[in-house]
Amino acid sequence: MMAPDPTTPGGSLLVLAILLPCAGIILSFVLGGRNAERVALGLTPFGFALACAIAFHVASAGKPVVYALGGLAPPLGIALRADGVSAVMLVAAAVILTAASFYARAKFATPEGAPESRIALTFWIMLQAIWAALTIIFVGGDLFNLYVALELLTFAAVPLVCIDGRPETLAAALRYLLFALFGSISYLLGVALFYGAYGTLDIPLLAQKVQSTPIVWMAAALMTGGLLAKTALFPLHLWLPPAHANAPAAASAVLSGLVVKGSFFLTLRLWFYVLPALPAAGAANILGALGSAAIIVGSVLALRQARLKLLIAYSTVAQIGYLFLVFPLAMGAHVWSDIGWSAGVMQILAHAFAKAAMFLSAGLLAEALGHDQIARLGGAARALPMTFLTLGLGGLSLMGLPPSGGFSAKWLMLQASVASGQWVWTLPVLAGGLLAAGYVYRILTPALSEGDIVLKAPPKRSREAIALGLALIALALGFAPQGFFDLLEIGRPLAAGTLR
Amino acid sequence: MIALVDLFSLAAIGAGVFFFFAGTVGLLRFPDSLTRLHALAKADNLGLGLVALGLLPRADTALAALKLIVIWALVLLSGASTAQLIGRALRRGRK
Amino acid sequence: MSPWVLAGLVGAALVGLGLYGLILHPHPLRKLLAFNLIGSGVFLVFGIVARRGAAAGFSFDPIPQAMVITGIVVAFAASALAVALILRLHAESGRVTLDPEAWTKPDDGAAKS
Amino acid sequence: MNEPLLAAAGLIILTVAIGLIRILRGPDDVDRLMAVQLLGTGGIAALLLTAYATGVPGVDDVALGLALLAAFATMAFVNLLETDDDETELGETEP
Amino acid sequence: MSVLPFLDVALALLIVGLAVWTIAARVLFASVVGYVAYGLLLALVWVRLYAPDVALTEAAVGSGVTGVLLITAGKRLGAARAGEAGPAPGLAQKLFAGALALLVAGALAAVILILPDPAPSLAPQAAAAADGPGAGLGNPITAVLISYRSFDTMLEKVVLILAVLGVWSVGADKAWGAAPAPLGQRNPYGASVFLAQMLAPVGAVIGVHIFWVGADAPGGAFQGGALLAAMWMIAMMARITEPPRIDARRLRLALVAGPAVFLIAGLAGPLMAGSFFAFPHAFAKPIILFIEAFMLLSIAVALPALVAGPPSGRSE
Repeated sequence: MMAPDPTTPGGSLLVLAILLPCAGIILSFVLGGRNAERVALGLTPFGFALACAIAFHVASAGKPVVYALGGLAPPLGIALRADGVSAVMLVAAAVILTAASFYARAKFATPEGAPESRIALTFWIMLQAIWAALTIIFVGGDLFNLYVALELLTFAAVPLVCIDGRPETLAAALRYLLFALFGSISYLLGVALFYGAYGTLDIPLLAQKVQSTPIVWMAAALMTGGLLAKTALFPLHLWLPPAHANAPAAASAVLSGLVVKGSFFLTLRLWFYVLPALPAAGAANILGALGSAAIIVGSVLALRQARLKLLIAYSTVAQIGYLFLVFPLAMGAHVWSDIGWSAGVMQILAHAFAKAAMFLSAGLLAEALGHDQIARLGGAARALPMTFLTLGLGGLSLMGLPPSGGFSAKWLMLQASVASGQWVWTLPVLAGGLLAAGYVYRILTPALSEGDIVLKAPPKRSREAIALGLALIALALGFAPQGFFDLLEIGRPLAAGTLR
Repeated sequence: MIALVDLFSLAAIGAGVFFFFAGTVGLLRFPDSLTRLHALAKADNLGLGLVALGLLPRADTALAALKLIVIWALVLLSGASTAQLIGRALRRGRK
Repeated sequence: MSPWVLAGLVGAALVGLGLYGLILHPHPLRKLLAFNLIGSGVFLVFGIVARRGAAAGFSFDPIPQAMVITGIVVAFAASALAVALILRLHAESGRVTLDPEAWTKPDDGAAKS
Repeated sequence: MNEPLLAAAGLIILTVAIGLIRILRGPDDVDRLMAVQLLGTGGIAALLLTAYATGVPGVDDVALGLALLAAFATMAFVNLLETDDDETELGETEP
Repeated sequence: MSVLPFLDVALALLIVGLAVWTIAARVLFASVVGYVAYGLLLALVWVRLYAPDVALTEAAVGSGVTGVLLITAGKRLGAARAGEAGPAPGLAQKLFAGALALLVAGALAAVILILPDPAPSLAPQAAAAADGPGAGLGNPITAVLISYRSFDTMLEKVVLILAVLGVWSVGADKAWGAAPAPLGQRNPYGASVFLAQMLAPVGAVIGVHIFWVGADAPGGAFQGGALLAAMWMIAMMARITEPPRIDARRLRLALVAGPAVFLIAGLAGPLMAGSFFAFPHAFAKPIILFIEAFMLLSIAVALPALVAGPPSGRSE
């Protein structure tokens, strides 16, 4: 009756990687005050080490690392499963969250002897909650477990948006919450249909069973729709810019760089891992078309923003659009779909690092100048050279200029479009690059021009270095070796449940 | 013997249904909030009480019977208290 | 018509009604009510899936029912967070509108980081 | 003997459902709340009747829970009515 | 010909009717009251679906505590002007929303009607596992929640902590650490106090009873905890007790007790039974009841905290 326990060596690392931030949340909440910050910062090296250890295990074993919780094999129990993409995402999330944590100390630190403050406790606990939720999303193997993780992510992200308490941020947080709740409940309805049709929610078991029936299509449509609302794909993008632009810089970096990738990651899981057997070319083309529209609309709106943080937030809307080109470009088992897959993952990573770096820099800039009006940046580049270097390098990756992760991603996308004969997707990729160049120059041109700038306070070097470090990672991704792309293929089903 | 118990149940439950009906009519037809409150408070408590009474002989265990009585008592208590609360509130400020 | 079919149709109707209200109502509390309607519709779908899975001496499949219990508690937590946000927004600004345009002030450039 | 119980349950549900017209009509919030109170009591009665007719285990505990919560909403509501008088205490968190 | 189908149809029509009212009502508060009535009836539907556990949860959480939350919010916002939330939707918007809603509801209904027959079910596996690594519990739902899918349940408790913190974080900076505003008026009516004094002890007994039977019969930590939460809220409404300060160590310990004990038990799994979140068969039942007891506490504290809202500057 019972299936054998599928746990592999190293599997317990997955459980620990999830429980560590959960324990951190509980400890921070009980101890309170300055201890919340201590716990959050103290756990970052361990979280980072666990992510690296999982990645090492996956890479060296050449197959996914699995853990069956409670020793119960699916379908009755819940399994955790880390494959190549999970491993890469875990490490990327660990790096960005660690960077954001140390960057945020300047704003959210509790001085010795000071009483517990609202923003500090909220920030440090929610940051750990985002870490926990993303970890589950990257390694979760059960659709309902992933639903709980999605909710965890929502409850962590919403309070960060309105942490400064101004009415416009409260309105933005409320909008975000309503979109996110709609997204989760729609996802959950799809889960119910999957269970009703096949009696299991385990991803590999479902992949073996699914067939192209109306129930499956309905479930897929509901889950995808919900996830798109959470990922802010055009035309469901309206909540994102105000939410991301109003949060504190460290939170914006995490929200834009990582949190929207969580729901996108589940969209990938759904179509490439649960439903690889479906003839989904039509669905893939719809997603690709929406992505293309997002690239154009997001970029054009970014061009028109007067505030730097809003510009960067609209750029996220555009860059999310690129992610959805992965559906037409990597669907099915073709020679070119490997290229499309690599392109998609590379775009997630490049955007995550570049955007995090840019939001952190924008935060430094706003603190130093007291505003972030683009029109009043004249001369700012000379006053804040390192910050603008970071903005420029991040922008390089957004534009897709070599050498950068963004270049690799877009180059691979072009290759996959050409190789698959889907020429039409080259247009949004190229147009998006040009438009991105437009909005990046809109930031840099006034900044590089002459002008008198009065700094309220020069930014701390260490914080500038953190942002620069993230931008440099976005660049270094452009030099990723072949081994990196091989890692991404571990555990990726090609079609009808066949594992590579 | 069984039939007699059934008859008792039916009579009590039937009466209960009637009181629910009466309460509803009162709630709909009475002219103002205070009189409506009056109809509601009397009728639904008696209605539920009679239903519980009718079910009492059908309870398998003592615990099940006790639950029926507790349910009735709780609703009675709540009904009486809320009626007073609403009544006071109505008298104080028409809202 | 078996009860579960009926419950399933009710669930579908609730999802539709809730979706309509969620899109259309400008008031956030009305949107929240609509969301809760969708939620209970979705839970009903779980309920019929559970009821249909009656087997092996069980009159229901316990797994989907357990998921509904988890879901109800999470939905309540979400409602509480939303209500807190709405009340605070109302207290701070006297308005509850979600329209982003309404919140764009003539920009003084004083950005908070 | 089960059919009459179910019929009684159905009648009670229908009756209190008609009472729900008060929610539509109002005119005051209190009237609306009274309709809900009636629905709650009627719901408990119908629940008990179906429980005894169909024999689903654990239903009397559901009724017990509902009975316990019968006054819950009304109490919260009446509490709020008073805030019109003394805003100072139950106002929002802001001065 | 049985009466039951008519009962079901009447219930279904009523529920849909109330849902329509909730969406269509012009007055905000009328819509809220409609929703509360709707929640009550939903509990009856769950009984008809052979789900007394869910019915109890729906009655206590979905209708009871949510009802109080929404009534409070609705009453406070009720005075606000109708048009302030934004312009009323235009006809095109209405048509679009209506068409989309119809499409989704229709497709969903169609799909539900063609769910496979016989339905897939994990009930046999759950029954088999009850003798194995599972729990030996009479209530399969408790077994699912605390044993087979324990991981979900623990994470859901973490979600509750985040929700409480999220609600608190909406408050003002200077109020941080203080207690939320009282739930009742300054001078509660005698009837309120009397009711709370009578109801709360009885309710506490019933709540613990429902938790205790939950191992073998419908009930459990969720349902019992929700009832206890409601009783605490009633006591707070009558001003018999006040919402605790949010920096109170005891409050925070109670809030995290459930997930913390669950997490520790899960971590101890490899020592006890060879796997995270596994329990040794011989001691499964006592361990599960132990975990559930702390979950009961956390739920009983978290739900009122969520309703009570952010800390208020007034109650220093």
